[in-house]
Amino acid sequence: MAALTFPDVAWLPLLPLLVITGTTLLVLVADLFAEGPDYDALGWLGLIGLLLAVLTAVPLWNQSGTTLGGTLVLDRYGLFFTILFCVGSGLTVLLSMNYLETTDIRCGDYYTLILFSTIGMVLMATSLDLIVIFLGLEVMSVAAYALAGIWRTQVRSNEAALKYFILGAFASGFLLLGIALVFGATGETLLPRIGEVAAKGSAEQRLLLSVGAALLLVGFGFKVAAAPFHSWAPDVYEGAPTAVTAFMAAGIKAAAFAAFVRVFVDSLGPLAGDWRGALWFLAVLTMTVGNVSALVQRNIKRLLAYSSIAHAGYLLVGVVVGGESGSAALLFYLVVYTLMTLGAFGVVIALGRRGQPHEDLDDWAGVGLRSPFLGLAMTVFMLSLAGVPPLAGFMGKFYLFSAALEAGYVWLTVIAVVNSLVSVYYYVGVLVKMYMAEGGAEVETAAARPYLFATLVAALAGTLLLGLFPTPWFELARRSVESLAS
Amino acid sequence: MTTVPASWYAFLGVLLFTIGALGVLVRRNLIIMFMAIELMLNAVNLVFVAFARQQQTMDGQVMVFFVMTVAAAEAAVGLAIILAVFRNRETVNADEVNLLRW
Amino acid sequence: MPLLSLIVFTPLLAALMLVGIPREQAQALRRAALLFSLVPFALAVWLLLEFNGARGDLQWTERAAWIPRYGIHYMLGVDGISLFLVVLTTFLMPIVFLQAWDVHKRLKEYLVLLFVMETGMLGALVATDLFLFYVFWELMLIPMYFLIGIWGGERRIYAAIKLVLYTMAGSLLMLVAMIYLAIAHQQEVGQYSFAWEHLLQLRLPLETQRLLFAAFALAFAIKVPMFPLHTWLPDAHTEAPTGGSVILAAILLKMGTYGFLRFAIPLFPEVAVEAMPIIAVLAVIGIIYGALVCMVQPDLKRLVAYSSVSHLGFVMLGMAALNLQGVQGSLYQMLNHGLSTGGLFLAVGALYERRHTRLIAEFGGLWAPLPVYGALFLVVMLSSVGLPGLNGFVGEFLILLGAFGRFPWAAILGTTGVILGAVYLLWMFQRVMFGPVTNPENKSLKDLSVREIAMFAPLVVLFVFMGLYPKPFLVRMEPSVRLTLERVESRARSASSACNDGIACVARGGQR
Amino acid sequence: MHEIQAAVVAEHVGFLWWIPALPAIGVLFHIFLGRRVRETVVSVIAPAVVGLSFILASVAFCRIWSGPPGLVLQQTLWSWLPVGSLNVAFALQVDALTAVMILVVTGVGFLIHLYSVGYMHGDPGYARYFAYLNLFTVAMLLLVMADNLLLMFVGWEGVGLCSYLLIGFWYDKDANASAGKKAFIVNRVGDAAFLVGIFLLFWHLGPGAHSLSFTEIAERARHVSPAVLTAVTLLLFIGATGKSAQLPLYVWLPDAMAGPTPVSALIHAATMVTAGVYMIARLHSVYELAPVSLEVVAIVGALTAVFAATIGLVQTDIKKVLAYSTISQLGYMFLAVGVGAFAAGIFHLVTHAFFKALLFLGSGSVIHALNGEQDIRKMGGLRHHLPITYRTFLVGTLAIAGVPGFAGFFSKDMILARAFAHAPILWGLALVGAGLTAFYMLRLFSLVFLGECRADARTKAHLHESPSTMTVPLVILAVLAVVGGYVGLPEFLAWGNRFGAFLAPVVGNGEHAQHHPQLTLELALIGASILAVLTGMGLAYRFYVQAPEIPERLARRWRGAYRLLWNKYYVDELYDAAIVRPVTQLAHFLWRQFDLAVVDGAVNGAGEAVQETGRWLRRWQTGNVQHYALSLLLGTLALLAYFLGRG
Repeated sequence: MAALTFPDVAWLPLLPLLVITGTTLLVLVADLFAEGPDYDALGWLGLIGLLLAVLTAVPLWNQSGTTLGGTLVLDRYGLFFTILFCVGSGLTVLLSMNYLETTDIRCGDYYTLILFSTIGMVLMATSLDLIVIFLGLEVMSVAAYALAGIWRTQVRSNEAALKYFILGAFASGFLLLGIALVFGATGETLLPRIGEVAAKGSAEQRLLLSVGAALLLVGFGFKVAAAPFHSWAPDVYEGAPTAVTAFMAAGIKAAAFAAFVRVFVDSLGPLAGDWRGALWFLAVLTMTVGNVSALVQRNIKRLLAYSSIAHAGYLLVGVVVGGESGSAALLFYLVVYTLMTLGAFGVVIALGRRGQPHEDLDDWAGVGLRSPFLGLAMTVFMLSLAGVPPLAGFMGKFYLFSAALEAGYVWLTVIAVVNSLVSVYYYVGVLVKMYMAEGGAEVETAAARPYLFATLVAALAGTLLLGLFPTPWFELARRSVESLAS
Repeated sequence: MTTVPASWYAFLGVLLFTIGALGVLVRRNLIIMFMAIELMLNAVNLVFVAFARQQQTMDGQVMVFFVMTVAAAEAAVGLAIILAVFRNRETVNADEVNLLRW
Repeated sequence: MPLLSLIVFTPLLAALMLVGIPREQAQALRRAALLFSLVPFALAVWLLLEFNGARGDLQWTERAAWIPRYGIHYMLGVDGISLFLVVLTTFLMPIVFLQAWDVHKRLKEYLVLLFVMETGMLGALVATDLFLFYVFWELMLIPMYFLIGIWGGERRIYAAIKLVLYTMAGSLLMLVAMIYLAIAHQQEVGQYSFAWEHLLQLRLPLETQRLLFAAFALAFAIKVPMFPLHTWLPDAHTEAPTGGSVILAAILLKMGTYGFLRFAIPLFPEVAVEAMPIIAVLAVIGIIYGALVCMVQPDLKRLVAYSSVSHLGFVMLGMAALNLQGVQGSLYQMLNHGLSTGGLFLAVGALYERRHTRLIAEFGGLWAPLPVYGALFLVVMLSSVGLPGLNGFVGEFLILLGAFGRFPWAAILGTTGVILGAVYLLWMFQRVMFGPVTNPENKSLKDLSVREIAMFAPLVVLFVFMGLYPKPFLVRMEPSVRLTLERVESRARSASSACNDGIACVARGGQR
Repeated sequence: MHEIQAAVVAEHVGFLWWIPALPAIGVLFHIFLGRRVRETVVSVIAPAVVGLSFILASVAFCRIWSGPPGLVLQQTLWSWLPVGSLNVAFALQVDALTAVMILVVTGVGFLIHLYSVGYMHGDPGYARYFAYLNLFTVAMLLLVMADNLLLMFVGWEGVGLCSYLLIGFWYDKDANASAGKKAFIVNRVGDAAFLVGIFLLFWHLGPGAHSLSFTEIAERARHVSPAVLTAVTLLLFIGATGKSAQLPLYVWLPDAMAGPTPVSALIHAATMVTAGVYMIARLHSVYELAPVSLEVVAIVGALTAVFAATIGLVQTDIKKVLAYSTISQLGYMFLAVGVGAFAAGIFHLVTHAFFKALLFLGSGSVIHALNGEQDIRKMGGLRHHLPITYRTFLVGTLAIAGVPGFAGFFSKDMILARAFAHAPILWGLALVGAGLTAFYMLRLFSLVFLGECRADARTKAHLHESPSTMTVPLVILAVLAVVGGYVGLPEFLAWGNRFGAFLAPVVGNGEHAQHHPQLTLELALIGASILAVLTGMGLAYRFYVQAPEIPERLARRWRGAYRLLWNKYYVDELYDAAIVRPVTQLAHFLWRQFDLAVVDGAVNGAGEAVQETGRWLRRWQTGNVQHYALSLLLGTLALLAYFLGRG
């Protein structure tokens, strides 16, 4: 009998993940000792952990390698997303500290769940194995289901969680079946080997593989809220606590795209001929449905949900285009989108008060003039989402559309552009309410909510910075994508 | 003794999956819908096992454990959510949970 | 010395400095704004003095890398085409700030937005990188949106959204075309470039050029606005606050015509030559249609707005001629329209301040209580009519003269616009200023204050000066216009040598 | 004809610009200080600047008079419109033709300024009035002194503007303002054609730079095709019909009488309305190359002369009668230039300026005395109350009627003679016109000054002769209306046609050998015209002094004709129905039915359609989780179908 030797594991690639996991467990344990009703300390703990994770991730930028039998990988792509998720989750935590005061959510689990979800995201972005990706996705999702319903006394929160859960599990089933079929076709769940089969496999294998790919598409499409798999998003975004909605819009979507690109653009790239056309339609459908539906919304969270669907459509353009430029543009856009959307939801939170969520657009009348900072912030976020220069959202669209045009997708670009035009109407509609309508809703001063204020400033600064000086950030995205191709 | 071809199991799996999916669509009771989803996941398990047998690897069998674990976790959260809904709304009928729409 | 950058960004700086002044000190805010706005004007005058009028190419160029991967640079430059528009912009802003004494609601925001808009407008005029141009182009739209939406009239929201959507509809497609150009440059030369001077060298297939030209032309035609894309204008003008209307008419509309001259025509000369007959026809329709619709407007501001459609028709007609007289006239008319229509809006605004209505029927016989106002309004109105001796005539004459060289019938029809222009403006003037004072509210109106006279005075002086001595303007424009036309002509001619007669008529109506 | 013209001798002189600049200074003074100083200051400055201008004009005139034939004084002020091959200068010139014109403009203008000092006394808009009047002088001087077509156009429209402002001077009456507007717009119609004429000319002048100066045009015109020249000259003539109130654009002039009477005298009789005649004389070398155009000019002139005279027969407003008379007399001038008698046309222009200004000022004096009454049916017997006005008006009447010895006789006869030589039918028309003129002028005179006073008692009580600032100009003009004719006698008399000789270097004397009428014929023609004049005057005297019931009887018998004349041939109504109303209706249609409904409707419709789609899409979002699952499943099936379809 062989000696029980500790398996030879390369720890380095796991470092950020381990830091986050450690933090999560720490927060989980600390929760036992924390005393309500104020759980800010837990939030701070989580924030420190996330910061630490970023700090450990940064020095790894020039490293590469795999670990745990090739299921997890250390590459720039993974690091890029790891940092993005940490930033996104960090900002969400920051937002939440002030947000939770306005709700009945009084449990430390909130932060734990966010961190758990972050673990899942990082797994999704750094894994090379379909099953691990699935695991990551489930870790992320299950935590998110719980988060959506964490305001237990709120009927809407319940309903959101329920819908999210039922549909999420339903879609997971398809994703899983897809993985099974891919496994059936290749005998593998490791992405690099699947790629080989996709490139050189027999016709039969490829057929099974492409059916599997279709089902994978459903699974990822659901998570990114692509039409026609988007229908959960408006309801869930509206019903979930606002900070959670922000988290879903920013983090979960990005994570889904991280896996999406790795699986499709990288491994299944050789099959692109099969799935590209389908994605083309999905992209067009998604952005159109998102934008057109958003036109008639009166609830700001629901509006932002549809906006989020529309943006998924733009992001899908990046997947359709693929290649270095398409993927890099997509990554850049994800960063931008995370900032914009977190900022926008931040403003939504800032306008809410205890018992008065102020989610109806009519409650926003005149707010921009009464609270100049919030007005300015929302203006910047809305215009950035609409793609008005020189804000980050515009640069994101610019990179995306340039990539698409260069790859010859002229019509796709034109449709996307027309869609942005439609979107201007409702984004600007928000500003109309804020600045041009008369109303009397009270707004709390920024000083009363320092964390929220800090989040908004950070998102604002990011949105401006990435708009005015996008080059270094885009280079980061490009270098990250480069590491995929290896 | 003739062996049943592995692909038959795979097809059976897919069939069960379909039944599960339809179950989600047609049953109104949230608990039953949830069970239908469980059926879908387990159907996939069957597919995994079938392919594993066909490919002569253990990998597929291992997957099943992962899936079962995940399903268990989902069940825990899912049932908690349904419970919460029932507590607030006193219904487990999917039709009646439509506060959020349009 | 980065003079152009200074001109472009001093207004932004001014905006930031205004933020520091507490909003309670309204008078301080207004004075500071007025004072700050003189800085870019002074710089622009300096630019005017230092400008080398003998050169047709870009001067005072600046260049810095911005997004090198896509060949995007921060590139500025000025030539005879943009020079006077820059001066006009900086010249009008102090007047607009003088007008701001009438603004009481949210004064600080109003002033800040005006400055931001000034940066956008100036930037768009001197940007020589297409991408940068686009950025500034959109930048000036947003403040205008707020100006209309917050300080506007009853239907301000509708008007503001219409303005934004309409403008963006065109400009987004233009953006696609710009990106396409940069990529085409990459495919031809090996590197991306958004630089205007680089893209001028591109030779694309005619079919591609047509589509790209259409995208550019659409964006600019909306901004001009050319018939039938003009309906945003009456709404925007009518609802905008006075200062906004002045800027909208005086400068924003010029961005469309400027865009044609700077981008759409030189970038796609072959297609531009093909398209000019269509442009000419639309321009003539605009002239006559706008004038006719003007005649029956019950609302003063809406009338002036429609008159812009008519006047901008002249500008486009001159440009369509693609000869020196036509294009120079068109450029000159841009300045004229800026001054005279700006003046008309100021005049209407002054009435609105007194009576809070813009309906012509509410007025009548105003000369008696407001003689000084009447005299100034008269001069402004006559300038708009195109009375010889005032500025408007020089532009209209050159335009029609030029247009006659290429499209005689269009010019003849356009000349009827001269008659109609007199009809609607004189009729309006009569209904407002002449006749008995029918409405008792009008009897005791206060005549213009010194400040208000100071708003009009520079305009009137310029009307006369530009009417009697346009030479300093024309000679500085000429080299650049000539250069542009030569480029267009040589490209179009080489294209026409390939196909027999399609475009061959360039030479005939061409430069003289 | 060109051979006869002497070679041009150009001389650059520095003072020319003062001639228009002096009144311009007056304008600025009135604008900026006019309302702050006392009326007296204005009343000194305004005529003074014009008077000084007159002195300078006289100096210029003497230089031409004493200089070699064909002397042209020039002054280029600055380069005005340098664009490519177009290089128009802001340049002034004075040759014999211009010299005559500036003398008339500043001379008659000075008298009328002087007259206005009294006439406008006490008006609240005193300074404004003189600002406009001085401005008019500036524009008119620019018009006649311009060295090129474009600068002339500046003056051309400038006088139109002043006309607009002065007609509507008493702005508080809507009718006045409307009349001013009508004048401006009708003029604009002509001016638009004028502009097109310039464009056409410019593009056919051939290669090289163009200054559009009259010298250049005269030189280059020879190389331009006759068809083009015909078109150009006709277009310019349309401009002239507007400015000079000829058929069919004369309609504004009668309405223009709404302005103060001195304005009617200066602008609508003596100077502005003659601009068209001046323009054709100035461009005679071009017109001579386009005989068809000249023919048209002559015919329009002759027709207008008779047409307007017939309307004048029945008008009852003293100024309207004079207005139609002006139109008619302008017709004579156009007839003259149309038949190539440019000097004769200008001669008539000058004499007409004297006697028509006199008549208008006289009528102004009458109106002044009658407290604003303008209806001649309510006048009569004024000769006792207004002795100076009465006498001077008589001189004017005789002069315009063409009674031998008075100015009008010589100039009109010269035109008749040349018309006969050109085409007897034109002469016939002109002769009829002369008879009519004599008739309606004497009718006017009789009704106003002879017989019994028909004014009401109150007005009668206040009857008074006008102050001396008004009567002095009347006397001076009366003198001119007599002696003015003697500068252009028929060739066979005394010193002959000195006026024609003076102008010959500029416009040619037009005395072609074959056109030179024999003495007997000339005498016969003079006889015929004297006869016509005497008949007209005799009839008028019989109708309105001896047997005042005759006109009414005639009016009853020829009711149709009378109504036609009384309503001025319904031309205004025709224009209203054929042009004004359709255009207004079209405008309404375009705005309401097209712009708002179609163009804007399309825009809003597109937006609405997208919104409607949004509302429709929203209904799919039922809130039922199973529907969502279904859409997910259907999406999956579609995707699978797509993938399998490809595989």
